[in-house]
Amino acid sequence: MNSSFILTSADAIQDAILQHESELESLDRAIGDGDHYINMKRGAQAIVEMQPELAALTPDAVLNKIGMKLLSTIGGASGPLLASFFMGMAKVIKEKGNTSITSYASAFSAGVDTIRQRGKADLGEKTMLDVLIPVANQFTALAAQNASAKEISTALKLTAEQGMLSTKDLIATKGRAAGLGERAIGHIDPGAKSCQLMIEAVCNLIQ
Amino acid sequence: MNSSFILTSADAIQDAILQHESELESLDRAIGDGDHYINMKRGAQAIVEMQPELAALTPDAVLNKIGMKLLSTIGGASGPLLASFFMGMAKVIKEKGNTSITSYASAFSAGVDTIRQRGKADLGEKTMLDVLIPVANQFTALAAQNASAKEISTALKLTAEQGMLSTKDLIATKGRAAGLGERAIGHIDPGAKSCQLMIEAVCNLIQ
Amino acid sequence: MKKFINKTDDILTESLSGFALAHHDLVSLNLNPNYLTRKQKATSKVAIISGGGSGHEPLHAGYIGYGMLDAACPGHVFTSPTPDQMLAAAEAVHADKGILFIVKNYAGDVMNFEMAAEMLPFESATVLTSDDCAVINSTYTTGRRGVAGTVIVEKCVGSLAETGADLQACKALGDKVNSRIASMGVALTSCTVPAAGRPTFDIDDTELEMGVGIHGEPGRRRETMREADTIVTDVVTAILDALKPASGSEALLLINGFGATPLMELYLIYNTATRLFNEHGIKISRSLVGNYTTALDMAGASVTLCLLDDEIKQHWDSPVHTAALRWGA
Amino acid sequence: MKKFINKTDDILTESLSGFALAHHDLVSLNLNPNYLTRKQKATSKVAIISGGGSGHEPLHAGYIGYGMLDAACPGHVFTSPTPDQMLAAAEAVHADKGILFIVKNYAGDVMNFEMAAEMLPFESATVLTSDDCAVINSTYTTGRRGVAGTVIVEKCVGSLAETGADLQACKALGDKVNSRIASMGVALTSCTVPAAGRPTFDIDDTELEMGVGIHGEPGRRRETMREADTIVTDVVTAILDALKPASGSEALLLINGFGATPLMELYLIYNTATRLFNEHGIKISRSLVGNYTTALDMAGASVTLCLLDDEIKQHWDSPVHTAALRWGA
Ligand SMILES: Nc1ncnc2c1ncn2[C@@H]1O[C@H](COP(=O)(O)OP(=O)(O)O)[C@@H](O)[C@H]1O
Ligand SMILES: Nc1ncnc2c1ncn2[C@@H]1O[C@H](COP(=O)(O)OP(=O)(O)O)[C@@H](O)[C@H]1O
Ligand SMILES: [Mg+2]
Ligand SMILES: [Mg+2]
Ligand SMILES: [Mg+2]
Ligand SMILES: [Mg+2]
Repeated sequence: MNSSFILTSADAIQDAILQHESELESLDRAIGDGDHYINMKRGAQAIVEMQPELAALTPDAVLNKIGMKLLSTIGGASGPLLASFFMGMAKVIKEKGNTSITSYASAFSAGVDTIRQRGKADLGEKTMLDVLIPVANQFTALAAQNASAKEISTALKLTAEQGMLSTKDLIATKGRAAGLGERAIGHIDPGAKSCQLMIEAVCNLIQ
Repeated sequence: MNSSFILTSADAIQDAILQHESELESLDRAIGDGDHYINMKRGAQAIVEMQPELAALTPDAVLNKIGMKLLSTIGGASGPLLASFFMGMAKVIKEKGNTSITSYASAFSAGVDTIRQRGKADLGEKTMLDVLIPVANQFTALAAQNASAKEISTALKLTAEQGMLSTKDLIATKGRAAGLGERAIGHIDPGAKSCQLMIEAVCNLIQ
Repeated sequence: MKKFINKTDDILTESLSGFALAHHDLVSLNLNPNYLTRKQKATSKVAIISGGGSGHEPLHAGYIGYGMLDAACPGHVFTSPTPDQMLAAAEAVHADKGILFIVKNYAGDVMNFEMAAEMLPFESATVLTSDDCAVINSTYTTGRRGVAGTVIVEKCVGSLAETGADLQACKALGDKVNSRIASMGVALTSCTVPAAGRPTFDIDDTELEMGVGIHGEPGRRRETMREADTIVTDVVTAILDALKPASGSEALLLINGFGATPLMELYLIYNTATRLFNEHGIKISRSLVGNYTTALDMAGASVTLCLLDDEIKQHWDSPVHTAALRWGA
Repeated sequence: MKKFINKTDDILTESLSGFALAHHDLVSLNLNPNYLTRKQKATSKVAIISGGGSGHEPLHAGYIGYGMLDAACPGHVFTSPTPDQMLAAAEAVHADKGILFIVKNYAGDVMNFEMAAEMLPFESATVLTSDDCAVINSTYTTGRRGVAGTVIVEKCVGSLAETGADLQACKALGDKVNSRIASMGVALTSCTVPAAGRPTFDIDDTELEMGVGIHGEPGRRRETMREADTIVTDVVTAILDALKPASGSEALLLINGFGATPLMELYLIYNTATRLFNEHGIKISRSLVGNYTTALDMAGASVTLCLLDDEIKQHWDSPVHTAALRWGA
C-alpha cells in the first residue's frame, strides 16, 4: 500500500458514493435524518481535492491527514467515526510499516477498533460496524493464511455485502435509528451501506 | 311588510347563502381572502337565532335590531355595509310607515345610500353596489308606476342578476380586490353575488 | 388541511385563551365581545388600540404591553373585528387622554373602526397603516394595504404615548412613521383559512406570488420560482420605487415570515436585502427578523423598510414589554 | 422544494451572515471554521458553548448573549458540527474558568464534541440534553434525544455562569435541569433538507407522526390525524409517564413550533396542555410559546415540561439578552 494507491482509492470511493446518491439518501431518510449521502459526498470530495498536497507524503501521514480532514469536513456521526478509522490505521502503518498484507490487515482492524471505541458500539447494533467488524476479522484471518490479494479482495467484498444486508433485520441500538425500535426493521443502515460501497470500491482496485 | 315577513325573509336568505357555499367561497378566494361565505353564514345564522326575540317587535325595530346584530356579528367589509343597509332602511320605515310599496322602495334606497356613504363607493367599482344601486333605482321607478308586487319582484331579480354579472368584467377600485388591478377581471364580486342571492330569495317570497 | 384544532368554530376562543394563560402576567382577555388589554391598566395616557382579523399572530395581541398597545381586538380569521369589540376595549383602557386606533388599511377594518369611533363616548383619532407597496397607489382606489410595517407604527406610537403625549401628537407620529415605510411580500404557498378548509389560492411547485397580501390576496403577478437573490432584488426595487430614499438614509429593515418560513431563510433574505439597500446608499441600523405579521400557515416572507430619523429611532429603541417584542424591560 | 435560497451549498454561509448582520450588536461571526460568539467577550466566567446541526434556528446562535451562551457552532443542515469549530470557538471565548459544552444527545454531536473536548487545551465539561421522551429509554440504546428542552438548559446554565459559578456547578445545574425535563413532538408534514431537495419522509394528508424527532426522524408511531385535544392528551400523557411529577409540582410549559406551525395553533395547544397538566395537579407558572427549536419547514409542534424548583426558577427568570430570548435587559 503506497500513497498513490490510497489516492486512487479515494477517487474510486468518491465514484462509488456519487453513483449511489439516491440509495444512500433514501436509506438515511428512512431511518435517519436524510443527510448521510451529503455528508459522505462532502467528505469524499474534500479528500480528492487534497490529493496534490498528499501525493508526496508517506502512507501513514496520508492516512492521518485524511482522518483529520474527514474530522473537520463530514460532521454528524459518520465524520468522527470515519476519521477515527483512518487515524487508527495510520498509527499501525506508522509502527508496522506498509509492506505486508498482515500489516494492512492489522491496520484495518485497528481502524475498526478505533471506531468501536469512539462509538461505543459493537456488532449487531445496526451500524457501519456490522460491515466493518466481520471484514476486519476476515481480513486478519486471510492475511494470517497468506491468502492472495485477489482472494482477499473477493472474500472481503462478499463479507461486506453480507454484513450490510444483515443490518436490514436488526433493531438499532446505536446511532440515530436507535430511537425507532421495531420501525427500523426492514431498512439497511446507511452507514453500513456506504462502508460496504467503499470496501467494494477499494477491493475492485486489487486484481 | 310586517315583521313576520322579515323573519321569513331571514330564513330564505339563510337557505340561499347555505346553498351557495362553494360558489361564494371560491369567488372570495379568487379576488379576496376567502372568508365571505363564512361571514355571510355567520350573519344569517345570528339573525335566524334572534327570531324569537324579534317576533313581537315593530318592523322598524326588527330592521334596526338586525342591523345592530349584523354589525356585531359579521365583521369584515360586508358586516358594517349590510348593517348600514338595515339601519338605513329602519329609519325610513319608522318615518314613512310600513304600508305602501313606495315606502318599501324608498327604505330600500335609503339602505343602499347608507352603504354608499359608509363604503365611499359607487356604481362600477366592482362591489355589492353594482347589484344594489340598479335594484334600488328600479324598485323606486316601478313603485312610482304602481307596478304590482309580482311585477316588481320579477324585475328586481333580473336586475340583480345583471348587476351581479356586470361585476365580472370590472376592475375593482374599492374593497380588497382593489389591489389586484387587471387580475380582478373575469371574476364576479363575492359581495355582489351574495346580495343578488339575498334579493332573489326575498323576491321569491312575493308571488 | 392538517392543523392543531378542535372545532373550527372554537379555534379563536381556544387560541386566545391559551395566549392569555401563557401571558397572564401581561394581558387580560375578555370574551364576547373579544378583546385583550394590558393586565395593569395604564393611567393618564392616550390609549392605543389596534385590531384586525386573526391569523396574523403575533399581530396584534402579541404587542399589548408597556410601550406598545393598551388593547387589541381580534376578529375572526382574516375578518375585521366588529365595533362592539372596539367600544368595549376602549371603555376598558380609556385613560383620560383619548383613544388612538391603529388600523390596517382594508375596507372592512376601516369601516368597523370608523363606526366604533363614531359611537365612542371618548375623543379618538385613527392612524391607518398602508405600507404594502405591492398595491400601486391610485387616486381611484382605496390605496395601499397595511401589512408588517404596522408593527413599527405600533411600537413608535406606543412609545410616544407612554411619555404622556396627547392624541394629536400620537396620531401625527403614527402618520409620519407610516409614510416612511414600504413593504412587499412574496408567497411560496397559500394559506388555508381553517373554516374554509382548503388553500385560498392554487400555486404550483414552480411558482411564486409576487406582492401577495397577508390574507393571501393575489399580488402584482404570478412568477416562476427563482433563486432568493433575484426575488429579493425585485422586492427591494419595488420598495425603493415607493420610498425613493435619499442616498445616505438610515433605515430599519424588517424581514417578516408569513408563518411557515424557517428563520434560516429569513436571515438569508436579510443578508441579500441588506447588501442591496447598502448598494443604494441606505444604511441599515435597526433590524427585526422573524414572524411578526403572519398569514396563517403561508410560506413566504415580506421585506419592510422604514426610513429612520432621530425621533423614530428614539421611539423604536425605547423599552417595550409585550409577548412578542421585548427589550429594555 | 421551494425555499428562499440561492445555491444549496451557500445557504449556511448566507444565512449566518444575515444573522450576524441583523444582530451585529450582539454577536460576531467567524467563517471557516464556522462559529459565533458574543460581541463583547465575557471575562472570568465559565464559557458556555453549544452547537449542533443547522436547521433548528434560533437554536443555537439565537441564544448567544448575556445570560446564555458565549458561543455556538453551527454544523451543516442537520449535521453535527466538527471538532475544529468547537476548538476555535473555545479559544475565542475561554475566560479562565473552563468551557462547558451543552450538547444534544445524538451520536454525531456527542462524538464531535467529545473529540473537541479531548483536544481542548482548557478544562471542560459537557452537559448532554436528552429530553425527548418519545424515545423509550433502554439500557441498550444511547438513550433519549435532546430537543426543545435544550433551550431551558442553556438558559439556566447560562444564568448561573454569569454569577461566576465554577465549571462543576454549571455542569451540575445543567444535568439537574435536564433530568427535570421531558418533551415530545408531533409532525403534520415532513421537513425538506435543502441539499436533498425533497421531504425526509412521506406523510399523508390524513396522518401525523407521533413522537417525531427534530430532524424528521420517525417517532413512536404513525397515526391518523385527529383533533388537537386528543393529540395533546397523548403527548401530555407521555410526558407525565416520563417525569412522574408529584401532584402540586410547579412547572414551565414550552410549546415549541417546528417551523411551519402558526402561533395561533401553538397557543391553542398551550391552552389544552395547561388544562391537562392542571388536571394532574401541576401548576404551570412559567411559559414559552413559539419557534424555539425548529426542524426547518416542518409543520408540527412539541410540548416540553420542565419541573421547577427555586433554583431553576431563579435562573429562568434572570435577565437574558440574546437574539431569540430577551428579558430584563
Ligand atoms: N455509535 C455508533 N457507532 C458506529 N456507527 C454509528 C454510530 N452512530 C451512528 N453510526 C453510523 O453513522 C451512520 C449515520 O451517519 P450520518 O447520517 O452521516 O450521521 P447522522 O446520524 O449524525 O446524521 C449510521 O447509519 C451508522 O452506520
Ligand atoms: N367600500 C365598499 N363599498 C361597497 N362594498 C364593498 C366595499 N368594500 C368591500 N365591499 C364588498 O364587500 C365584499 C367582501 O366582503 P367580505 O369578504 O365579507 O369582507 P372582507 O373583504 O373584509 O374579507 C366585496 O365583495 C364587496 O362586494
Ligand atoms: Mg444522517
Ligand atoms: Mg373576504
Ligand atoms: Mg376578510
Ligand atoms: Mg445528520
